[in-house]
Amino acid sequence: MSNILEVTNLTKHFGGLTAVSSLDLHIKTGEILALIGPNGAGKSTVFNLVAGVFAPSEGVIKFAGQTTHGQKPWDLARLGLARTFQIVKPFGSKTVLYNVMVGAFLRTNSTQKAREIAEEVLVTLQLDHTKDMLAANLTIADRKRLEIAKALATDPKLLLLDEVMAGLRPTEVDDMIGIIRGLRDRGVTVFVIEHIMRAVMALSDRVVVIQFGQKIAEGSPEAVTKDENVIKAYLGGEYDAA
Amino acid sequence: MKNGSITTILAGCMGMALSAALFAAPALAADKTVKIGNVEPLSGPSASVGVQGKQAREMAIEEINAAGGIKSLGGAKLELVYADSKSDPTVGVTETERLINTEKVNLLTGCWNSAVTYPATQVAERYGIPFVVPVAVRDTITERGFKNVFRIAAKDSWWVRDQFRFLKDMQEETGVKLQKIAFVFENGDWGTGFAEKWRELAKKDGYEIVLDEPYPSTATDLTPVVTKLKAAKPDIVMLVSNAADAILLTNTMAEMQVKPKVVLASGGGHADPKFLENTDTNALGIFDEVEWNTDVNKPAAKPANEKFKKKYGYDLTGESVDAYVAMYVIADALERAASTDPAKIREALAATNLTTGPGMIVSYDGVQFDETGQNKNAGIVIVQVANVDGKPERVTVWPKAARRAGYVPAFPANK
Amino acid sequence: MTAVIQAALNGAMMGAMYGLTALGLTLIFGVMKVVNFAHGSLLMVGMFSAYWLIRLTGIHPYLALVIVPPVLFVFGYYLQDVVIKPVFKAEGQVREPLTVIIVTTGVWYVLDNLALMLFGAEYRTVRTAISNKSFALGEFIISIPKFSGFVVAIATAIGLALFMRKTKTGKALRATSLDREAANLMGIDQYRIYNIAFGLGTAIAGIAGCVLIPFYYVYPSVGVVFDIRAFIIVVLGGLGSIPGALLGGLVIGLIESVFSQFMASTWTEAIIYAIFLIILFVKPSGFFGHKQDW
Amino acid sequence: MSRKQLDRILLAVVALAAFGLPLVVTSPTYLQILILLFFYAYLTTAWNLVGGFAGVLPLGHSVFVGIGAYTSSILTLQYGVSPWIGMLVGGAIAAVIGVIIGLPTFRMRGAYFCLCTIAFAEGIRVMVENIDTLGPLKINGPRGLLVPLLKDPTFWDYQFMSKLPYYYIILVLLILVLAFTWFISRSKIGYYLAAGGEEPEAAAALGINVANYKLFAMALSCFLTALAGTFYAQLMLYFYPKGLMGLDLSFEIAFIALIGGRGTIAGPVIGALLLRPLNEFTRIYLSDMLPGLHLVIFGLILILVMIYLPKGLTAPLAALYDRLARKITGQGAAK
Repeated sequence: MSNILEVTNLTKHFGGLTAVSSLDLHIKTGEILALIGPNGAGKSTVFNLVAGVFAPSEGVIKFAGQTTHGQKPWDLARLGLARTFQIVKPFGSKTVLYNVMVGAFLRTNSTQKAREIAEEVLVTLQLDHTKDMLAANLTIADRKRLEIAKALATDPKLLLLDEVMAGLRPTEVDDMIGIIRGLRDRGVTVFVIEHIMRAVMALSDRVVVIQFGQKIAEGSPEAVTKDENVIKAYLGGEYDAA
Repeated sequence: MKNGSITTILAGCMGMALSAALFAAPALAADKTVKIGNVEPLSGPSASVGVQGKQAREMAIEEINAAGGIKSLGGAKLELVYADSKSDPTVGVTETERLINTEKVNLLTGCWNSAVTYPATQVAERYGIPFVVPVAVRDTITERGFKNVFRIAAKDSWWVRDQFRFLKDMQEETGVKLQKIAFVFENGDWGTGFAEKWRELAKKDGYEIVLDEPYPSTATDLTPVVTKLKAAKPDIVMLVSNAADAILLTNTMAEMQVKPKVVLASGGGHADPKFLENTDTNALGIFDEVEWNTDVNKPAAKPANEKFKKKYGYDLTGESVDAYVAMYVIADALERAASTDPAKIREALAATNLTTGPGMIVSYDGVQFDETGQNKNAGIVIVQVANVDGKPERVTVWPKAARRAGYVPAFPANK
Repeated sequence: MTAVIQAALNGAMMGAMYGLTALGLTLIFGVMKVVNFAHGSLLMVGMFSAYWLIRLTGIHPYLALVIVPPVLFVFGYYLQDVVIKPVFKAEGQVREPLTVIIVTTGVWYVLDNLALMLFGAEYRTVRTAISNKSFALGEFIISIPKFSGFVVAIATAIGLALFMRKTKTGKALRATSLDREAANLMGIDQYRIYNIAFGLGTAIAGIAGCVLIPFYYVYPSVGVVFDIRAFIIVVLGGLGSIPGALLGGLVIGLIESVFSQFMASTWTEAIIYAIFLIILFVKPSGFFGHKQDW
Repeated sequence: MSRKQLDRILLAVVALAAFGLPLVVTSPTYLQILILLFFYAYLTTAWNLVGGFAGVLPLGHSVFVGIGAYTSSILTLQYGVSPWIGMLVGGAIAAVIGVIIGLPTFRMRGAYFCLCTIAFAEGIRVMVENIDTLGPLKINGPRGLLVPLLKDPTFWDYQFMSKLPYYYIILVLLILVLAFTWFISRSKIGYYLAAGGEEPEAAAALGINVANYKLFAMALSCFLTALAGTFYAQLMLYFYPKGLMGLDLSFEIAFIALIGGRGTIAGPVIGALLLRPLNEFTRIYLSDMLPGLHLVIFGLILILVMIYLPKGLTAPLAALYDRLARKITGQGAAK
């Protein structure tokens, strides 16, 4: 299988600060890859670079065989790259169905068709009972799902999920793991940033660990958690924070 | 009326259905009165002038009615109906329509602002209702071939013409030769209109224009203009200003010690009753062109002014005198028309030749309209702010025939 | 050249006072993230307060500076508490609640027209001990009321900046302006801070009223004239920035005064807009604004 | 009877009533008030495309009214072009200028955008006031333009002796712009505008080029606004920069939208229905009692509506209609 995403030598400076430095990364089509690392490691910056929010200072990002340099988020969405936000961003004054239809419109101009797509996606995410509610009135767990539903409605090839488990109760985390697995079964490649290690272990085929914007480990979840560098990074990070 | 109006407002708020019912309600027809609709700025930026005109009208109407009303109509009384234009043309049109259709006025007067007078007179022309314009000086108001528009005041080309006549006369009289001239004017309809004609005449009379400066009438600070004026060193400064900027300009000139030989203003802000109160000695020496002044040489003028001052607490102004006269012109026309039919009133107005009577407190000889509806006798006077009995006062100086006895104009005002 | 320097001196003095009129606006925006369209009306209230105080008691305008601002503070404090707060509460945690902007516009209509009902439309000036006085600086003439206005404006800006840095209330104001939710979590009562910010903004309008009245006139809609200028100044300086307001004011004052020596003063108005827009294209956050504010 | 049927019947009744109103309201005064009411409702609906659906608060729309009025009038006065044609030219120019304004300002957020539109509008107004002639075009500076009153105008002149044609022109324009808005709001463009207005980053991630959609909305809105400018010029036959392009008009448009309900289709109409008569009647009946009282009342209503109905009047009215409709259709089903 080919790589849907290939990142080589990715570097991003903000003023004098280097958030990401010479990062190499790839995701195989159909894979679930997790990106982990301590707070401030540059994970979200990697997402933003891949999704086209920022332009990289150096390096190349190839998505589905195409160099994405200079492409804006909406261009990439059209190519089949969808994402969620760490801090969820629902269209709060609109209904859940409306929210998902916005995503669905990417692949159709017909309102009727968009509604059909959205309703189907809502069923997939077990959100169909909330479809007439205002997005602002959803529970945290449902908001996280809505975030995924909107992204999924754009019919993506690659889905970037930014901490969709954060703030969920253990049972909700289990549900979410199930949902994400289901996505993969639908043929969507998934790239997650996650803090909850239980979810990372359960979900991912492969894990990439970064610290200070640099990759320090890569491999199967089991291998990575035994890696000395990783252990030091996490513990050291905590000491630093304290 | 009070309760009625509140109900109407509530009804208005309730939406179209109720409004529609209300719209259809016929206005009460009034017998034995002639209704005069007046569109005036009663709120908004020109409210103070609007109120002056309103008070002058009221005084005239009281006098006319007390003297027995319109005798040829069986002693019919005149009734004034007011509408507030807010100085806004859109509102002016709506209100003119309302006065004509709902209030069923027999004729109209107004609107002070040229900007409101244009469209309002157009409405009147369409309905064939005579419209007497006391003030609103833009030439074009009577130059559109309208049959129903009559203007009492001089038009702006005449104002400018007389300003230059005054300058010429005074230079001849005193032997002072003035060469350099500066124009400073508000950049509205009125100021730019004057400036256009100033340039023409200044060129014709051989003046050297050293400054030609429009300023926004909402300016918070006129020091830049005054600084420029100071650098240009003109002999004569010609001004067109509204109320607030006239005060600011005069005080700033005093503060910056700018003292041109002659300052000649064009009424408006400089003629406002509040002007002297707010500038005091800083205004001394300023010449101002106005339709009227308290010391004008007419027998009826003095008592009329005293009566007005007693009633409202300030002197009659040019604007208010025109409004006052307009009422007498209307009464005269109605008397001769002996009818409330607009067409007949229009004919009577066109034939006006009013030279006597209590209304004739104007500085000129009488009211007579030319074929465009312009009062062909309309004239103006020029006054100077002078120290009379230790207080700044406006003294008529030109035309020479109208000059206050014993007063020698300070020309130039500053050496 | 003399005229240009004279114009620059005058422009700087007027500019500082424009900055003063914008100071309250920028403070209120900084803390509340609301463009206060009633700001000009508050200035009008300040000017009328100074006018009546001086007119009725004949006190020196410098003395009015001690009396008017505290009164205006109380007025602003309760205006926000009674009228604006309820809308804020209804809008919840929206970052820039538009309904609040509209409420301030309503306040503007009410205040301006109440003044019209009470005082009439006429222009009023009051002669004070310093009106129309000037002193010579070489060949240049410096107006005393404007010069004192200049000094007061700068002193107010410095005073406000110190207040924001040194006092506990000032720090709470700054914390709220940086992050409303975080400030809430730290136990700062958001709405009390809003009351204080609004009160302070109004008090500054009162100061501006006191320095304007010795040489300017007052009428019910006088605020509109200063309002639009103040909007431009705060955007130029960076919404929420105190030095920005002062600098923006100075820039506008200088442009207005110096440019009009070379062109009709009606055009300087257009030039101000043009420069404003150019700066927005180049540096949208203004001189001192933070990037996250736009 | 289904809900859809009920909606349709009601809509037809309202439209019919609007067309039939001049049969009842024969007085040109009230006709004029109604014309202005529709005029404002139209302007606000056009504004709503940007101010409502695209989620920003532009406060300088009067400039586009001015552009419309100036373009068609200059073309008529100097080149004898029918205002009907001039109207479209004015619309096109307004759309272009709207896009030019939008390019830098749509990058900005909230307050900045709001203040920048004010600055743009005031800047353009000041320019117009300072320009007497622009090449061959007579702008006439602050004095504005006077459209001559014709003795026997034809339809082609866009000038009529009676108020009735003006009434029907603005009514048709209003209905068209409402239908257009309805169509937009239910299409992809409407969804995209709303999404971009509410959460621009999230919208971008879903494939929406937010700035482009806003520019598109701005161009449309400005085009439609300018058409009303021509209508105004032909109705009043006189206009000048301060009156037509000033901030008062821009603010009033925004007020009507906010009080009626921003981003809703009925909002502008409901807002105009409340504010316009209120404006006219308070002025007529209160302004000579105490000058300013009517505007105090206006301001108070603004404040009260914002405190108690921050989403505008449409939401509670819609809820009320919903309840009534449910009752009616429910009864229908029972039969």
